[in-house]
Amino acid sequence: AEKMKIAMVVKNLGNGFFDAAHEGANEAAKQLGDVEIIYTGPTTATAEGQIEIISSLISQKVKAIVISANDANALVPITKKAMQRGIKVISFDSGIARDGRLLQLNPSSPALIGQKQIEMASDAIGGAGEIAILSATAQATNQNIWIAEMKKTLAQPAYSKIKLVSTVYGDDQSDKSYREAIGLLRSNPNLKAIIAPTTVGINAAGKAVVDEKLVGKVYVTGLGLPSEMAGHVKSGAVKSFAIWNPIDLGYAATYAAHQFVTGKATGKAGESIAVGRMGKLTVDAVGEAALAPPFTYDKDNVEKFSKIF
Amino acid sequence: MNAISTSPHQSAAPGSRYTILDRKAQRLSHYLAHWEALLALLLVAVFVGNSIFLPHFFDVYNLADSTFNFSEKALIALPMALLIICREIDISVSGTLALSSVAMGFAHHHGVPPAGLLFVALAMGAVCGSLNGVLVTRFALPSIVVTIGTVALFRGLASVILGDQAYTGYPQLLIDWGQGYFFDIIPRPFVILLVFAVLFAVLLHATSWGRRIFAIGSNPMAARFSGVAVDRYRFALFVATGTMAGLAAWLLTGRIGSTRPNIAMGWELEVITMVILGGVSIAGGKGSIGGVLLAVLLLGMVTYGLALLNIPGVIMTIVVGILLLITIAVPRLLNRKQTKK
Amino acid sequence: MSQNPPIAQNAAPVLRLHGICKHFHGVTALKDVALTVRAGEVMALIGENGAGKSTLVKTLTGIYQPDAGHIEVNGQRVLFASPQDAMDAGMTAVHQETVMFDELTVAENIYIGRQPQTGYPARIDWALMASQAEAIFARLEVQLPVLAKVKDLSVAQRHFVEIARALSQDARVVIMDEPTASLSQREIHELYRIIGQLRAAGTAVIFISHKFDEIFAVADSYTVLRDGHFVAAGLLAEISEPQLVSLMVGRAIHQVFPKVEVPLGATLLEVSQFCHPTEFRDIHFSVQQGEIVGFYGLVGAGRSEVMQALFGLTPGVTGTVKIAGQEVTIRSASDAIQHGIAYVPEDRQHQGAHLSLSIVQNITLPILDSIGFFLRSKRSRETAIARQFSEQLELKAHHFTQMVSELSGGNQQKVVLAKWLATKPKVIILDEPTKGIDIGSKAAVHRFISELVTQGLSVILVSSELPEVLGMADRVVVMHQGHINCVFSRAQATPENVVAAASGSAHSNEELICTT
Amino acid sequence: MHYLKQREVQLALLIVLLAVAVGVRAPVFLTAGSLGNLLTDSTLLIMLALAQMFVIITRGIDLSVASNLALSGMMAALLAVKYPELPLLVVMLVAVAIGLLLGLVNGYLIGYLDLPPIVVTLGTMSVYRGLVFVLSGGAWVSSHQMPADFIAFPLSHLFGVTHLVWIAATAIIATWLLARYTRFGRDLYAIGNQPLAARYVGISTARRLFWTYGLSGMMAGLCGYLWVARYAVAYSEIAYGFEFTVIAACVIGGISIAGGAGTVAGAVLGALFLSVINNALPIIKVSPFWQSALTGIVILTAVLINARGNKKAGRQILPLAMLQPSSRSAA
Ligand SMILES: Nc1ncnc2c1ncn2[C@@H]1O[C@H](COP(=O)(O)OP(=O)(O)OP(=O)(O)O)[C@@H](O)[C@H]1O
Ligand SMILES: Nc1ncnc2c1ncn2[C@@H]1O[C@H](COP(=O)(O)OP(=O)(O)OP(=O)(O)O)[C@@H](O)[C@H]1O
Ligand SMILES: [Mg+2]
Ligand SMILES: [Mg+2]
Repeated sequence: AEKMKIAMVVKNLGNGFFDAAHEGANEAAKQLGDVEIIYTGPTTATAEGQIEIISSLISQKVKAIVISANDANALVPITKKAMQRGIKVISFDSGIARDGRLLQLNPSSPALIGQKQIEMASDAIGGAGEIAILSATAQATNQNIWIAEMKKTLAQPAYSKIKLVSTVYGDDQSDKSYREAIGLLRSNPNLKAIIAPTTVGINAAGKAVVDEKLVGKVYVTGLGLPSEMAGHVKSGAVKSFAIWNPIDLGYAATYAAHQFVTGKATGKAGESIAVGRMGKLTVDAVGEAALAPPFTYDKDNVEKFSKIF
Repeated sequence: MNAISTSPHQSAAPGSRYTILDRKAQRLSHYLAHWEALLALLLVAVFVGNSIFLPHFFDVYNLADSTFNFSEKALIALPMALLIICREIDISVSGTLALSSVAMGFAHHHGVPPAGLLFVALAMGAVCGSLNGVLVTRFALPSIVVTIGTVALFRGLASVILGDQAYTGYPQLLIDWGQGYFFDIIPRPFVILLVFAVLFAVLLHATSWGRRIFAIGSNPMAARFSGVAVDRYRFALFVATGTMAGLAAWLLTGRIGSTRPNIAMGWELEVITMVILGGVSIAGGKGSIGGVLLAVLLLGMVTYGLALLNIPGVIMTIVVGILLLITIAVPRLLNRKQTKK
Repeated sequence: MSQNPPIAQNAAPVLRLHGICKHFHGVTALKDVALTVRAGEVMALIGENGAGKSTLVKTLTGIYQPDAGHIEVNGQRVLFASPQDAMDAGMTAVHQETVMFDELTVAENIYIGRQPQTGYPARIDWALMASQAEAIFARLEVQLPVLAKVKDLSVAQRHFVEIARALSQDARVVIMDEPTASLSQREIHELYRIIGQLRAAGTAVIFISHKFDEIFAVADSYTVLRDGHFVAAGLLAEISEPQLVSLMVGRAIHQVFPKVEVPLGATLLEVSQFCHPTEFRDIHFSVQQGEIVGFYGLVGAGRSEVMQALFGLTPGVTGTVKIAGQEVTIRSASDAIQHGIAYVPEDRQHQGAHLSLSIVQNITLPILDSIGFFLRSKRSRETAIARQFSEQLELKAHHFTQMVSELSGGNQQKVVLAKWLATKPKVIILDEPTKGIDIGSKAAVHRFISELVTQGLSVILVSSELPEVLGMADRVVVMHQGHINCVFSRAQATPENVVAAASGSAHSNEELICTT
Repeated sequence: MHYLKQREVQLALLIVLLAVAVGVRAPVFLTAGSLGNLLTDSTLLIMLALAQMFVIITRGIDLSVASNLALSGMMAALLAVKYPELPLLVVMLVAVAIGLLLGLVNGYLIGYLDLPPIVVTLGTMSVYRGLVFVLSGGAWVSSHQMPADFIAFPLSHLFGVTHLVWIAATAIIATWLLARYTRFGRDLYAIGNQPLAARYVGISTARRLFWTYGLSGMMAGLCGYLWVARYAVAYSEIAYGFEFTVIAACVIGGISIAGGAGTVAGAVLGALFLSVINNALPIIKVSPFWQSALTGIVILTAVLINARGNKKAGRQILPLAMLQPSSRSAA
C-alpha cells in the first residue's frame, strides 16, 4: 500500500534545530509504520520560499503538512488552500495564524520561554544589573513574542533591579550579530548580561564576550543548541542556556499530524490528542498546545547533549 | 590639385553600383539559430521530460497554480529587460516592492478604500523609480551603483515604518487579485503577466519608442546625437520599472496577505536571471520580450519540476545557476570551435 | 612630389604575403592577397572603402588569423597567433581606430605591456620609462608632456603618442592605417618628416590613405586592393594619379570638386554672441540659402564644439540663433532637427553609428516620428527611405538588415551621412564628412553637397582638409582656439591666407572679418 | 593626478570627521580598544574590496565573492574538524587554493569564453552558495568542534596588533605593488580603459582576466578561513549578501564601475568608511530599524560627492588667459 505522505516544512534548511526535529519526525514515522516523511524548506528563511514549497506539496497531494512558519500571516492563504484540498496543516515551533492551520504545537508556552530566559539571566548576574537582548531579524514572529514575554516578566517586582537597556537585531548573520554584540558591550559599560533567543545570536555574543575579555563580567544566555553552544559554556561566557528538545517536538508534531489524517483528532478546543511516547496534548481555546517547559543546559550536562542535537 | 573642375557633372548617380537586398534571405536554419528557438526547444524538452517522469506534473490545475510562483517576478522582469537593453540595471526592485507594500499597508490602515490601494502601490513604485531615474540621469551616475544604494534605502525605510510589526488584514479585493482565478482555473496574476508581456512586446518591437530604446542601448551618445531624448527614456524606464514593482507588490501583498519589511528579499537577482536567460544582452542593445517570457516559463517549469521532487531549494539555486552558465557558455563554445576550424 | 631617394628594388623584402584569404561569416574580406615590402620602403596601400585594407593590417598584426595563405618576415615563414607574436616579429601598427588608454600617462601608453623593469622580483621602473619616452619624442622632435594623462591631450597629440608607440619597439615594419584622417596640415607635415626618418633608418612603412596628394608626397611604391583582391603593385614614380584611381576603382573618376554656382538666397541661419565658458566665445556667423560655408581650423580649434552647441547638444551655452529671421531656442538635438538643422558628427564610432543596429534602423532613427508610431507596419517605407539615400551614396552592403558593425569604416560613414540626409534638413552641418572615405565616394559626397545647395539647402562644411574647404566653400570661416579668427570670401581664400589664419597668426588681418 | 589624490584625502578626512562626530556622542567609540576593534573588524572588508578593485578596474564585477568565501570557509572548517592534527598553515593554504580554483572558474568563463562578468558571477554565486549546503549537508560547524589554534589565529596578537590586521596590511602593500609596479597590474588598467585597444597592443586580455578573477577568488578563500575562524562558526549562510557591501566599499572609494580607474588607497578608505558606519551605528544607539536606511543614504551621499568631481565640463579650448574676461562678459 502507498505510504501516508507527511511533509515537514521548516523555516530554512541547514539549521541544526530543524535537523533534530526531522530526526524526531523520522522516529514517529518508524513507530507509526505507514508514514513517509518529506523533509523540506527554503534556502533562506522567507515566507515566499515556503509558499512555493507548499504549493508543490499540494500538487503532490501529501496528506499532511507540519510547518514552522517564517511569517504567521503570509502563509495563511496558501495553507488555507491546502486545507481546502483535504491536507491537514499543523504548525509547530513558529506558528501560523489561527485560520491557516488546525493546530499550533508550541515547544513550550511563550510565557515559560520568556520567564526562563529572564530567570537564567538573573541567576547569572545575581539578580541585579543591566541586560540587553540580541535578537534575530525584527520580523521573526517567535522572537518578538518571546521578547514581549520577557518584558512582561521583567515588570514583576522580583526583577525590579534588572534593567533592560537595549534590544538589537543581528539578522541571524554572524558578522552583524557580532558587531551588534560588541556595540552593546561598548555603549553599555555596566552591561551584565546579553540574552540572545537565537542560535546565531547567542554564538556571536559568546564570541564577542570572549574576544572583549569580559568573561566573568558579562554573561550570555538565551536559546541555543547544545552542539553549537558547548564551546561557549566551556569558555565561561555562557553559564546556562535553554532549549526544548527539538527531537521531541518533531516527534510530537508528526505524531499529531498522523492523528489528524486518520481522523483521531480534529483540533477542537479542549480536545486531547495522543502523541505516542510524549503522552497527550491538550488543545486550548485558540487552537494551540504546548509540550513542556524548556530545558536548561549548563556545564554539567551540555557535553552529554551536544552529542545528541 | 584643388582646381575646380569645370566639366559639367552628370546628373544624379544612376543608382548604386552595388545592389542591396531589402533583407536577408531567411532560411529555416536562421530561425533556429535564434536564442528564442533554443529556449523554446529547452522548454518543450523540460515540459515533456517532467510530464513523463513526474506523476503530478501534467495536471492542469497544478500547472496553473505553479504560475503563482513566478508571475510577480516576471512582471518586474519585463521592464527590467527594457532597462537592460538600454544599458541600465535596477537592483533596487525588491526594495521598491517592499516599500510599495508598506505604503499599501499604511494607506489601508489609514482608511484608503480597497480600490485605492492599487494606486497607492503604483504611485509608491513610481516614486522609487523616479528617485533612481533622477540620480542616474541628473547626476550621470552608473545605475548599478545608484540602485545598490537605493535598495538599502527603500528596504530601510520600510523597516523604519514597520519596525517589528506587520501589516495584515488586507481587503478581499486584493486577495481576489493576488490569489484568485479567472474561470476558476487561470490564476489572475498570470493573466496580468500575459497582458503586460504582450504590451511590452508590442512597445519594444513594434513602435518607435522601442526602436529608440534599442538605439540608446546600442550607442547612447549616437542616440543623443540623433535627437533621441536619451535621459527622458532612461528616466521613463526607471519609473516604469518602479511602477511594475509596485504592481508586483500589489499582487504579492494580495497573495500572502501581509506586509513585512523583508518581503520579496533577494528577488532582484532572480528577476535579472530571468532577463539574462531570456537572451537580453547585459551590454545593451539586444534582446526580446519573447525570449524573456520563454525564460520565465522555462525557469518556472524547471523549479516546479524540482519542487515536485522535493529537491531542497539550495539545489534548485545550483541548477538555476548552472542553467544560466550553460546557456550562455555553450553557444560561445560552439562558435569558438567553428571559427577555430 | 616623388623625388624621394630611390630605394634599392633588389633589397631583400622585409615582409611578404602570399595568398592571404580572410572571410567573415561568408563575407570575403581578403582573397589571395600578395604583397612585398622592402627595408626603407614606404609603400602606399590603396583601395576603396571596404577593399580590405584594415583587415589586412589586422592580419599583419596578429589580431586576425588568415584563413589561408602565409606571411614571411625576412624570408622566414611566420605565424601570428596573437598580437604579441606579431610585435615580437617587428610588426607595429597605428590603427584606424585610436588605440589609447585615457587614464594612463603618455609614457605608459607607449610602453604598456612592455614597461622597462628593474630588480628582482621585477618591478616597473617608472623613471626609466619616462626618460625613454622623452627620448623618443626628442627623436621625433615633438613636444609632449610624458607624464600627462592621455585624456588631457588633443587629438593630434594623441596621434603622436600612437606613432611614438609604434616607433618605440624597433619595428621592422610600421603600418599606418589612415594616420592623417584627423590631422591638420601642419601635423601632417610633421608626420611626413617622421616617415622620412623611419625610411632613413631602414624601416619599412605601409601607409594607408585615401588622399592622393599624401600618397605621392611620402610613398615610394603602391599596392592596390579592390574588393579584397590584389589588383596591382609598382613604383609611384611610374604611374599617374588618374591611372592609380582607375586601378583602385575600376573606372575613371573625373570631377574632383564639382562646385556649382548657385544664386544665394535670403539669410537662413544666423548665429550671434554664441559663448561657452570653456570651449568658445563670441561666435558670429550667418549662412544664406544655397550657400556652402566652410569651417577650417587646426584640429582642436573648437569647430565641432560650436556645431554641437548649435545642434543643442551642449548645455550652458549663451547667445542667439535665428533661423529665417526667427529667433529659436535649441535645447536638444530633436529641437534642432525640428528646426531643420542636421549635424553629421565627425566621430563616427561614438557619435554617429549604432553598430549593433541594422542599416535601416540607423538611417531612419532621427525621422521615426515622421514614419509613425507602429513601425512594424511601416517596414517597406523604412526600407525605401534607406534605399533612396544609400544608393545616392553608393553604399556597399549586402542587405539593409545587415548590422552596421559588419561594414567597413568608410561604408559606416556613408550610413551616417544617409541618416542625416534623410531628415530633409534646411541647414546641414557636415563635420569632416569625407574623413576616411575613398576617393570615388568622396566625389559622390561632393557631388551630393552641390546637389543639396542647388535644391536650396545651406551647408556648413567643417573640414580639416584644405583642398576640400577651398574647393567647395563659398565662404571660409577660420577658427583658432575657440574663436573665429577670420572669414574669407571665396576669392580671398588662398591656401596661404587660410593656413596662416588657422594657426592664429593673422590677427592683423582684422579687416577681412567683415567681408561677405 | 593631483586631483585624484585630493579625492582620497577628502575621503580620509571624512572618515576622521565621522569618527570624531561619533566620538562626541559616544566617547567610548574613540577608546584605543574600540578603535583597535574597528580596525580588526574592517580587515576582511578591506581585503575583499582590494581584490574586487582589480576586478572592477577591468570593467568587471565579481558577485560571487561572498559565496566563494562561504564555500572556502566551510571547506576549511570541515577539514580542520576532520583532521585536527593538520597544521593551521595547511588549512589556510587549502582555503586559499579552493578560493583560487573557484575564482579561476569565473576567470575561465569571463576571460577565455569572453562572457559578461555580471552574468557569469551571478551564476557561480548561486552555484557556490548551493555547494556550501551540499558539502556541509546543511550542518553547522561550531566552535567546540574546531581546533583551538584554528579559532585563535585571527585574533591573536603580534606586537600588540591582531593577526588580522597584519594580514590586511600585507594585502594592502602587496596589492599596491601589484597595481603600481607590475605589468600585470598596469595591464588591468589598460584593459579597463579600452578592452579592444588592449588586445591591439598585445595584452593577452583573456589570461589577465583569468588571473584577476583567480586573485579575487584567492582573497575570498583566505577571507573565508579568517571569517569562519574569527566568528568561530561556519554555516551555509555566512556572509550572505556581503558582495554588495564589498562593491559599495569600492564605489565609495572612487573606483569607477566603468573601469580603468581606481586606487588601492581608495578601496581601503571606502572599506574603512563603511566599517566606521557599521561599527558606529550600534554604539550611538541609532534605532536598529534605521540602520539599513542610513546605510543607503550614506552610500548614495558618498557616490554623489564622488560624482560631482566626475562631471565633465566642456573641453578647455579657449586659451586660459582669455577666459577670465570672456566668462565675465558671458555672465
Ligand atoms: N568584423 C567583421 N565582420 C564582418 N565583416 C567584416 C568585418 N570586418 C570587416 N568586414 C568586411 O570586410 C571588408 C573589408 O573591410 P576593411 O575594414 O578591411 O576595409 P578597408 O579597406 O579598411 O575600408 P576603409 O577604407 O573604409 O577603412 C568589408 O566588406 C567589411 O564589410
Ligand atoms: N583630449 C581629448 N580626449 C578625448 N577625446 C578627444 C580629445 N580631443 C578630441 N577628442 C575627440 O576627438 C574628436 C576630434 O576632436 P578635435 O580635436 O577635432 O576637436 P574639435 O573641437 O572637433 O576641433 P575641430 O573640429 O576644430 O578640429 C572629437 O570628437 C573629440 O570628442
Ligand atoms: Mg579601414
Ligand atoms: Mg572636429
